[in-house]
Amino acid sequence: MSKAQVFESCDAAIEGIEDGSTILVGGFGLAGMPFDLIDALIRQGTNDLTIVSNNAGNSEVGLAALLKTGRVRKVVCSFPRQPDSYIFDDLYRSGEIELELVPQGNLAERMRAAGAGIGAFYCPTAVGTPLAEGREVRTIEGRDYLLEYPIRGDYALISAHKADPMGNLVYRKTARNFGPVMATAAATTIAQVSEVVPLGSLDAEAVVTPSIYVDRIVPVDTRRYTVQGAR
Amino acid sequence: MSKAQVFESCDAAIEGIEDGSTILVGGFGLAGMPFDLIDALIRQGTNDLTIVSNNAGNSEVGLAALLKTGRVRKVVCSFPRQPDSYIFDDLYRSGEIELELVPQGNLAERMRAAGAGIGAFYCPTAVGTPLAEGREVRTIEGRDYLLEYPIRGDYALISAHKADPMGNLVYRKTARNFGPVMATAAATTIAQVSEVVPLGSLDAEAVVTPSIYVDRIVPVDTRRYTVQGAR
Amino acid sequence: MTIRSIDEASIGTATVEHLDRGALSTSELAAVIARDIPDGSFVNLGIGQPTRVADYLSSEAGVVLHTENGMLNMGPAAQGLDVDPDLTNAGKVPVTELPGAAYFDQADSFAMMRGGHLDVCVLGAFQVSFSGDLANWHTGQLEAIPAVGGAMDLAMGSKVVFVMMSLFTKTGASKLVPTVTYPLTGVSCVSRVYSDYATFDLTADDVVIRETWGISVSALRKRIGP
Amino acid sequence: MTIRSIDEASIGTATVEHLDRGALSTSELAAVIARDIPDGSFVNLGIGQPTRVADYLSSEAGVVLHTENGMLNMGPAAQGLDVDPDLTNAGKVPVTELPGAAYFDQADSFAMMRGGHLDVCVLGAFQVSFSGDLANWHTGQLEAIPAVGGAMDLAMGSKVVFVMMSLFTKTGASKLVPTVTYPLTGVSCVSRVYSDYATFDLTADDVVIRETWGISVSALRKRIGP
Repeated sequence: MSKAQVFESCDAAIEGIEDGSTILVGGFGLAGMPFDLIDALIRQGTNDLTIVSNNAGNSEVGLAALLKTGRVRKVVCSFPRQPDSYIFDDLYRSGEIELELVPQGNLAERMRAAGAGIGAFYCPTAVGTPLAEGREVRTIEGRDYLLEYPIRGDYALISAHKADPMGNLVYRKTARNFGPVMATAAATTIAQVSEVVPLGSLDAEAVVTPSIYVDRIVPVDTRRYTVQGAR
Repeated sequence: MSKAQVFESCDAAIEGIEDGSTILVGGFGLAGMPFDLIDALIRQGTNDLTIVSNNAGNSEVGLAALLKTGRVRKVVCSFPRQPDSYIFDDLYRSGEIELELVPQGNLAERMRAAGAGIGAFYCPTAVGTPLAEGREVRTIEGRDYLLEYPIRGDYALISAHKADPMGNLVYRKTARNFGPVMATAAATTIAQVSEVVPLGSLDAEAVVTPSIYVDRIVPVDTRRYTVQGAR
Repeated sequence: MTIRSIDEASIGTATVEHLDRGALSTSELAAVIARDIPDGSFVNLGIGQPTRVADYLSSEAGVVLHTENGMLNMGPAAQGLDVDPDLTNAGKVPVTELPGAAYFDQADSFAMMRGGHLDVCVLGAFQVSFSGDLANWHTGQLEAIPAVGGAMDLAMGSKVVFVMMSLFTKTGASKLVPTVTYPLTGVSCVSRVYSDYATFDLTADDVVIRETWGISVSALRKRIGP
Repeated sequence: MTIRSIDEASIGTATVEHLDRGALSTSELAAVIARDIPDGSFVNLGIGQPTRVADYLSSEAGVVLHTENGMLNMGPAAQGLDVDPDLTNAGKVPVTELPGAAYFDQADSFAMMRGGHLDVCVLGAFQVSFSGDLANWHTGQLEAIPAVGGAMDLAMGSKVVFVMMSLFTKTGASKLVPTVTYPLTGVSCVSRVYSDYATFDLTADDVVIRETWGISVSALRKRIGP
């Protein structure tokens, strides 16, 4: 059933992702971005994708490289504009990509709602702003809230630090960011990790993503990037 | 401002709790129950309390001992009836205590909403049951949900395993239960812990309750109980 | 809504009638349920009889047990010096942890349940309706002290809900009923009923008898009605 | 709504006019803000100029910095070999951790912000209205690529929101305005504006000038209007 499978290659790990899928892609800027899974997705050639991610790519690596293929129909994100997000910028200006802009906390909370079986929730963020347009407003104890709906993924592609063979995950520092919540919100969660450690070697008190949320694991050679470039 | 203070006695740690307060009390059965803080609350004599806790006390220790004083007006909980909950049972049958019964997941999620600034949320639990009475129903994508509101505490009394001097907390095994969510949902959170460890000795990746949620800490000699009695 | 045997549905298999023996004991019933839980499933076993299903899950099957008080990969009940008051199951019984366990708080544990991540949960019941309504938390008696715990969350959250119960009350009335008369735990949430006399699939249109013990399909139909 | 100095409110203190000098530099402004953050506060410093406030917080003050990408007790920017691509602030700049730090995911980080647990956040702004409406995420230009990040969450979630900005645009127009003309980030959310020429408390009824640099209260009133 839901037990995690460990794969040897990213190409094998992402098998089955179909045209038209909604894919949650982890990372905040470059920290926690699943570069190797994205590269495999580019090689695979899947088209007409909706990508949910905090940013819309940097330079020409990771998500930016995927956008460059022209196979992404829509991006749902909080902060597409960055100093080196020129690939997204060009696609957006030329009308070749659709953007749904969501405040960062709503992006996270809407995915949490999807993973937690919450049908919708009233959120104070963005009340009275242009991003409130078309949303239901409700006053609760004198404060206004907007009704927000879950964001679900067909797949989540995330990057974690270590996995055990069951699929329990731990992360590193602020690279944790969207991985844990995306893992709960997708039908199939695929995690690239720096290391698969033996069963029992992760501290049960310190597991961040329990195995139930992880379907596929693939160990990769760690590549980490700063905004200044690859390290 | 919000920095945690370390106290030497539970009596000092609970100072200021006033008559009529709503108090969130951690624990699932006896695991994670803040026995020493509750004993101090009994000594203090505060009256007319509303207690939010998963259970309604076992035997004559902890929450049961507090109920026995007659100073609790109302209990909000999911599972008051237990083999050794005779103190609550008698108070309830004689009409001396009010009960708001909340499904366990809703109890947790309503406190999470309070801590997370969510105004209300639509939850599928209890739809079509007697516990849905008086609640707004909404159909979202073909499924019915009930509108649930936050549960806030004036105080949270919780038990954790270790704290550092800033107030970061870690827990032990299933004694974690309601502590982390209650810490987020109360105006003032008071934690009894087995040990206050030096700053920097908790793993930043494994902190469960970050310091921002903890106001007062008091180290106590560990007492743990099973349903069979004190150990 | 009709009660029928598998063969009447013409799906290639027939209802198995075990007429050479009596009804299942609780242990035997637990073993039958364990046999039907797919390898590698994430499973929650309710308080009471359902916890006995764990005794019949082989370690090779790799079934991961969830306990709603905040743990995945729970091990067997703790004995002697292994008893740790900080490590219990949802019935407050001391248990153990297996390698690959993870702990989490109540908000996260019930998010996991409500979000549909558990493959199977096994619950006890006072009554189940033909359409899968479940009653297992309250007898409806006025003097009873109500207690719901995680029952409603489990009933609504799990991908599949199995009920484990004796089929008849002490007075011989069927607990599988056209309409539940006890206060409800959840609506249309039960997929399958495992009882001492028979197992039933509850589908949108029918109650399908899968297997019987110590009673024939026709005799069973008469006792259940309608 | 009026713009007034403190003395007109008769609360025992007077607006301080520093007329022997020019407007504050960005560094001086950062120091002024740091001085006003109470010891032991939990604080989020927005991207851009507000991050410079950290340079003027003494370690004795015990102010704990939150970064919305998932950390409490963030340390200074990382240099040289301390640069770790897995450890950045919300501006994606490599930073360090201090003893007592804690990491958490985005859902938990924004729950912390939205739940009102941060004592102070300091944000940049394009415009602030007399009643505390904030615009800091979008210039409103059609060709601009919109990006909001955590700005709206911070504006609505923090107990107190300080704005740090230059008071006038390049063309000399006041950025503290009767009504914001840029797209809003949040309504009535700013408590105090720190600018190069003056600091202002935004109350329900008035804009109170607390302190000025290189400009008199009366001159300031004329430039801000109405």
